[in-house]
Amino acid sequence: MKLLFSQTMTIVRHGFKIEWANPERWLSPILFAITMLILFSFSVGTIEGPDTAKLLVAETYLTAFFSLQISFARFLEPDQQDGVFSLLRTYPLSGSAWYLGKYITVMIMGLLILIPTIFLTSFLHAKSGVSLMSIPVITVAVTALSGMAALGVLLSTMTMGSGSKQILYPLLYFPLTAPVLISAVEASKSILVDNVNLQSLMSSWLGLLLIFGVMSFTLGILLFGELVKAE
Amino acid sequence: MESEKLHVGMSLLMIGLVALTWTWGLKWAPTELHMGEVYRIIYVHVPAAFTAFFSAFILLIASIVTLIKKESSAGLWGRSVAEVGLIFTVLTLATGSIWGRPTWGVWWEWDARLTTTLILALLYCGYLILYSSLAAGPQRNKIAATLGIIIAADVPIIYKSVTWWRTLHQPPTLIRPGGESTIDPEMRIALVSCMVVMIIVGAFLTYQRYRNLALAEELEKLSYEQTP
Amino acid sequence: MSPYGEGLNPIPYISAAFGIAALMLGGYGAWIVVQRKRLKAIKIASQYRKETRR
Amino acid sequence: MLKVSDLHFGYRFRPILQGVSCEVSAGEILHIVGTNGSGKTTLMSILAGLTKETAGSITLTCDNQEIADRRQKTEYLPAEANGLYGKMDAMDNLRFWQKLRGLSPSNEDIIAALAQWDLDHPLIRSNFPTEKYSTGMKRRLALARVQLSGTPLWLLDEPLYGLDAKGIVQFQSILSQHLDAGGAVAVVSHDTVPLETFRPKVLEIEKRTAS
Repeated sequence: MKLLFSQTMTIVRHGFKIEWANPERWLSPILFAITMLILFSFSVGTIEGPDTAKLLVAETYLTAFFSLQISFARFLEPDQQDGVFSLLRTYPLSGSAWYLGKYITVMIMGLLILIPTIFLTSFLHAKSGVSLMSIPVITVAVTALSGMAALGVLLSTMTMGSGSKQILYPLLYFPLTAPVLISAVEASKSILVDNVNLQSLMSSWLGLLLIFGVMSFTLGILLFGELVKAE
Repeated sequence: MESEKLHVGMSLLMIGLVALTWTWGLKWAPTELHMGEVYRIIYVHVPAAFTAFFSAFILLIASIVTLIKKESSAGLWGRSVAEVGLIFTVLTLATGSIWGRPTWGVWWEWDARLTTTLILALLYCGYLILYSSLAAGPQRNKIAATLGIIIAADVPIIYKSVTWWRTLHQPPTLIRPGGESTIDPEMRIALVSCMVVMIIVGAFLTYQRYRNLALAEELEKLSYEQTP
Repeated sequence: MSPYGEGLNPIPYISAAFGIAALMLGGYGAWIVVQRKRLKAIKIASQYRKETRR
Repeated sequence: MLKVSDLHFGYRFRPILQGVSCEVSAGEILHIVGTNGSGKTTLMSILAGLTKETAGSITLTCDNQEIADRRQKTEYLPAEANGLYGKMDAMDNLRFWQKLRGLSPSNEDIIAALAQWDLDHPLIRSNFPTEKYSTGMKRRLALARVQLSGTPLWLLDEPLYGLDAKGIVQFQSILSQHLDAGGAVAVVSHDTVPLETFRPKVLEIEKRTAS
């Protein structure tokens, strides 16, 4: 068990070393998010009236959705170079420790993209009086991210060998995570508009997000080991 | 080749069964009180939808078998059932929107079932494209099986979230395409028989497509034997 | 009664729906049959060559 | 140490390895020879645990106990790859692979290993990304990884690729250290001269003949 934990931590620590040595990998999704938010404001114009919260929530999650997808799509690039991924498969590294390590790295990189996006939307639209920077909304967003990250690692591994990666995202990743987008948007709206508390959301949208997260993570742990086994 | 006659016979049987159940739905089933004749589209729309989602279930089983039994041909079964599933999802969407026109006045309605079918169609396309974009071999079977499990596991969640989302925005209209709420016994028998036949047709098409894929693989094997 | 239901002639809609169903299923079946014939022809040709070469 | 009996492997119905059998005991080198495309690299990747054989058995016994997961006692050096994270420096790369094996080498151990390969210069051993390394330097760093791993069985596919004369001498010295310590090596190498001094056991792999 201890080896398992130390292997996971090794992958996480060295994952950050790579991200740190290669800032473009997480800067470009954040910059993409900023540009999208600006373009949203240009196209939507000033937001007031009853639908303010709805529009802001939609804008935030769509922006986060796309920029996260950019970082997930390129997530395994460093491992693919110089035969690192195949060499990892010849090491006595358990599939779950490997997956867990990658999952934690993706989660933290995902937070590095998601939180600034939420902050920026609230900051850019401060005049509208609606701010998403509240604990419940961020809890919903992070729960959504937990499911998307679990699926993101698995899909990145699966599409590693395939040539047509670009087309696979709109056809696979977005449809699969559509329920996450729906639940996150609806949950955040009910928090902001009808100020529903988190507990009651548990039996509705937040509950669905949790189920999605747990299911994706379990599928990840089970299937990742299978994917990297000797074929 | 005696099996050739068998398959021709089977296909004729299929066509006969479909013709029988369709005429049953079109002619002998009673007209619907509210919607008149146009409701009869249900006899092709609902069976197609049911087969589409049922093939997702079969894809799940084929994928699990592929992962457990390495040498099995379940990989090809998964690939065939995904293709047939795509045919039926597209068919469901087409008949759904044709039915929608007289019912809601528009070709597309964000009905929970139709929306989930639309997402399922995208997932099937993704599965098939990923399958063909990978190099043939055991690794492709494993990746396709993994994806098959993910898709099948995700369908209920998609359906749940879309249904909640749908009821949040529009209260359910009285008669929704595919809704069995106001169906009376006579219609029910006709509908069930249509569904059963459609499942059989789906299974038959999947089996034939599987045989083609197996034959193609066999030819590939032969071609390798010829190369020095 | 759905607002669009009355007075609308249902025949074109029903025939369109069933027509598309027949077309898609029939077309797909035909495509499978054509593919089967092509593959069978190749197989027989390769077996014939194998016999003659040996 | 390593016993391979009647190994078969076929890729997409093409049999590549048909009934390969060999044995490597402690302190011995197995030199795998064969024409191009005869399956040498395939055999290596099977022994390394990257590919699954279709038939036959491979058993690895260390101090007469059979090892369940061969990978614990085997280190693999692929032919065209060194398994280096391009953006990371030499120290981090080595530490990453040792940590995964459950070892935690101190900086001194890593620097000592790098010294044996002339890679210990402070300017190039840290905060100097390995993508800037030359082919020979990358190969030597990969060999340092193999050396540091402390595994009894080494699987080296074209280890001398890119090594200069000095590198070859360094390679021979760590190889003899490894063999004297009771390790075993299976190697594929076109350049056979440097291996002669170790009088390797030869395994000939014939190319599959068309059926």
